[in-house]
Amino acid sequence: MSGHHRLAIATLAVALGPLSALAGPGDADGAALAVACFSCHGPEGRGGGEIPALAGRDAGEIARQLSGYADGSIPGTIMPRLAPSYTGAEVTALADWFAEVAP
Amino acid sequence: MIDRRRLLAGAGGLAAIAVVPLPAAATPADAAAAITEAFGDDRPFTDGPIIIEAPALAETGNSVPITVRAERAMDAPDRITRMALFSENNPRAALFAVSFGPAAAEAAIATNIRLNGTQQIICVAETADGTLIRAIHEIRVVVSACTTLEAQF
Amino acid sequence: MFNTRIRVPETAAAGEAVEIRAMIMHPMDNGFTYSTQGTLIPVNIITDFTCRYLGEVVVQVRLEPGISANPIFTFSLRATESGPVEFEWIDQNGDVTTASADLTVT
Amino acid sequence: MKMQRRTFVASLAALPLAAPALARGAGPRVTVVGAGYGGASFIRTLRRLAPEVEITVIEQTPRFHSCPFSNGVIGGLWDGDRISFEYDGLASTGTRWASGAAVGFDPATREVTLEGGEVVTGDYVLLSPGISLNFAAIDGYSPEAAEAMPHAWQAGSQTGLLRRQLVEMEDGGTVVVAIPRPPFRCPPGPYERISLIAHYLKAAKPASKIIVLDAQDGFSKQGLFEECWAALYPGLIERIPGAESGEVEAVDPATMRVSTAFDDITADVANVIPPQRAGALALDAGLDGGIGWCPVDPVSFESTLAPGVFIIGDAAIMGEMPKSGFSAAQQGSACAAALAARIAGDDPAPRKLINTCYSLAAPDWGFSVADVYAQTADGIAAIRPGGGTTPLGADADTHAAEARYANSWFDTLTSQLWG
Repeated sequence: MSGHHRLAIATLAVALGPLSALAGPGDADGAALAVACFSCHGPEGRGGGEIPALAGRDAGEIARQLSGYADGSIPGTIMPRLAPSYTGAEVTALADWFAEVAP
Repeated sequence: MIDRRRLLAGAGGLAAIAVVPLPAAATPADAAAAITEAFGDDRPFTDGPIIIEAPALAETGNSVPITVRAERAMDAPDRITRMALFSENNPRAALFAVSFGPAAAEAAIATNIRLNGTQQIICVAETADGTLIRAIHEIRVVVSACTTLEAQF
Repeated sequence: MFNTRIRVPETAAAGEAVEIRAMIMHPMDNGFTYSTQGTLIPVNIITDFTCRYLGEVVVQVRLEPGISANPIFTFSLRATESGPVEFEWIDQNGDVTTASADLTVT
Repeated sequence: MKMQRRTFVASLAALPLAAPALARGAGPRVTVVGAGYGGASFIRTLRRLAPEVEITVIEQTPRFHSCPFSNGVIGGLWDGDRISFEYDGLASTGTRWASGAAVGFDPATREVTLEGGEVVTGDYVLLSPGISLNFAAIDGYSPEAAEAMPHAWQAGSQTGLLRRQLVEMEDGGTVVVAIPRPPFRCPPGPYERISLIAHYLKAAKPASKIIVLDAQDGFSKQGLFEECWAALYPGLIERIPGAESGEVEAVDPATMRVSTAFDDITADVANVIPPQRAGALALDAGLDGGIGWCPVDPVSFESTLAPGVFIIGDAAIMGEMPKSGFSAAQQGSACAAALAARIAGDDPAPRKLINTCYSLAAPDWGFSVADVYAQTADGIAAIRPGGGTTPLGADADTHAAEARYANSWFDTLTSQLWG
């Protein structure tokens, strides 16, 4: 794949995020929040080796998983420590953003 | 070798550094009062050859290296006989005081001090002929959460 | 008595400024920390430190709780003739800890 | 401070129209010094958010050598190729790649002088210069002495040198690791290194020992490291902490002597990590304000001393965020977003940043500290409750999982930045 194609795809994916965040509840910016997740979950959340992909997954499923980490009902290694630091609106915005990215 | 006692001390040490409600920190006025208590208030401060060597920035306040030094000969009539160090932001303003006797090669001493955050450190020195010299040094204390250490006071 | 560590050179030339180090293993509890059981640890500090050379004072230090655990002091004495360098620490209860080393002046 | 969503959306909406690379040259000029974790992340993100910007990159090394995962090279878990990356992938994103290292920077004019004499000017400058080593803080230590007593705290030839010395050391040897007072790059890094050297010695040279001369009293992830050392490396590691005068004050490379206030130790291999400060370019330009590390605005990362100059990564004071590659990459993308907002005439919006700092204490024994940080006008602070380290007493499966995640994180992030 050429660099130009890669850029175009990345652009599309990023462009979708804020639009969906606009429609979501609260004032959270899903795109801005999601960038912080790419280091482990891969570019646009498309996955990174052992660390699962988030792109294109059901928004409700992502949100339930994050909420479960936050309240301790879902066990894990890193995520139970990170998830409690996000508000409900931020969790929804993140879930909506990743759900819209093409896997 | 790493012995059990040291291991336990290491692990327990972290737990012991819990969040502690600090008493009211000293203020510049408290430091001034402590200086008056130590040296009286009848003499003005003059500038003089007192040097405070300390890092400009420290990551924890638990142990900050500091050297106070007078660049003046020990056989001069205005040699330094006494130095005291004060904090403007610790629970107690006084840190330590040192007298230099006839066997000292120079009026200089180094130790490690505790600092409750960013603040000015004040050194007051007294000469054999009774004048007071003051020097001030600002130390910035930053605490990185990654070290998992809290300043210990 | 607490454990101490001192560093005094074995020999020095007459007139030389000799660097001296002295440390005492003491927690210097400053009264603001809690034990693992949640109880406040009371103030427990070394209050005085003195170094003498040939019986004369080199430095005499008054310590406050703002001195870090295991207080260490570095300073210098003027070598004149062979003799003992003596160290004395006193804690807040008046208990005394001592150490000494011989300095040979050539 | 208002949200910049409007701008963000506007700039993104313009993207599909701007055929890649075609619109470039019309926008502001941004000079980037340093293409490590911070700089590379900044370039990638800014290219995406503000494609009209003209980016000139100045990088002193021909290849990137990652400090994260360099301890694995030293411990023999993998070879140096794993931490070495070409800049080609980054350069092909439409950046201009200046030739040679930066030797001077004028914050007032934002002019960077290269070693060949060329002067690069920009409307904005991003400095991600990393650290410089304060050799003078240890008597007898110097860049020359580091050829005998490597620091290996800037990855590359020093990493390979320390590895070779360990391989060539005879069984029964003494390895000294000297750790400076903080702040320094990668707070748990020295202890990960000790662990992986112990892993190597235990298998290859079991009569050897490691003496840790530590200026620090407590340290990052201390309980987690000590738990592993007691389980895997009993009797191999002796540590003298700062409170027992573990700080190294002097070295003699001719006799391999390492000295603290009270002890002189003769080493077979001496890894002397000196105290550190911001990268030389930032220091020489006075951007540290005399305190060794650069103060920046916690939201935009703009220097508080020089408008138009942005500083990220290890060189800057980032509040509670540690000096790590992970942090630098997060700061790089947040800084790029802040600059894109600035260029669009908007205020930067505060973000949430993550640091997940993995350590390997053995190939299959990993643990981490993970925190989310809020950017506020007062500084960057970890959000509580939440965050923290792997719990003490975690089982082998947890440690193995964290080791796998550490490997995944490294490969994922490095391929995003330099791939």
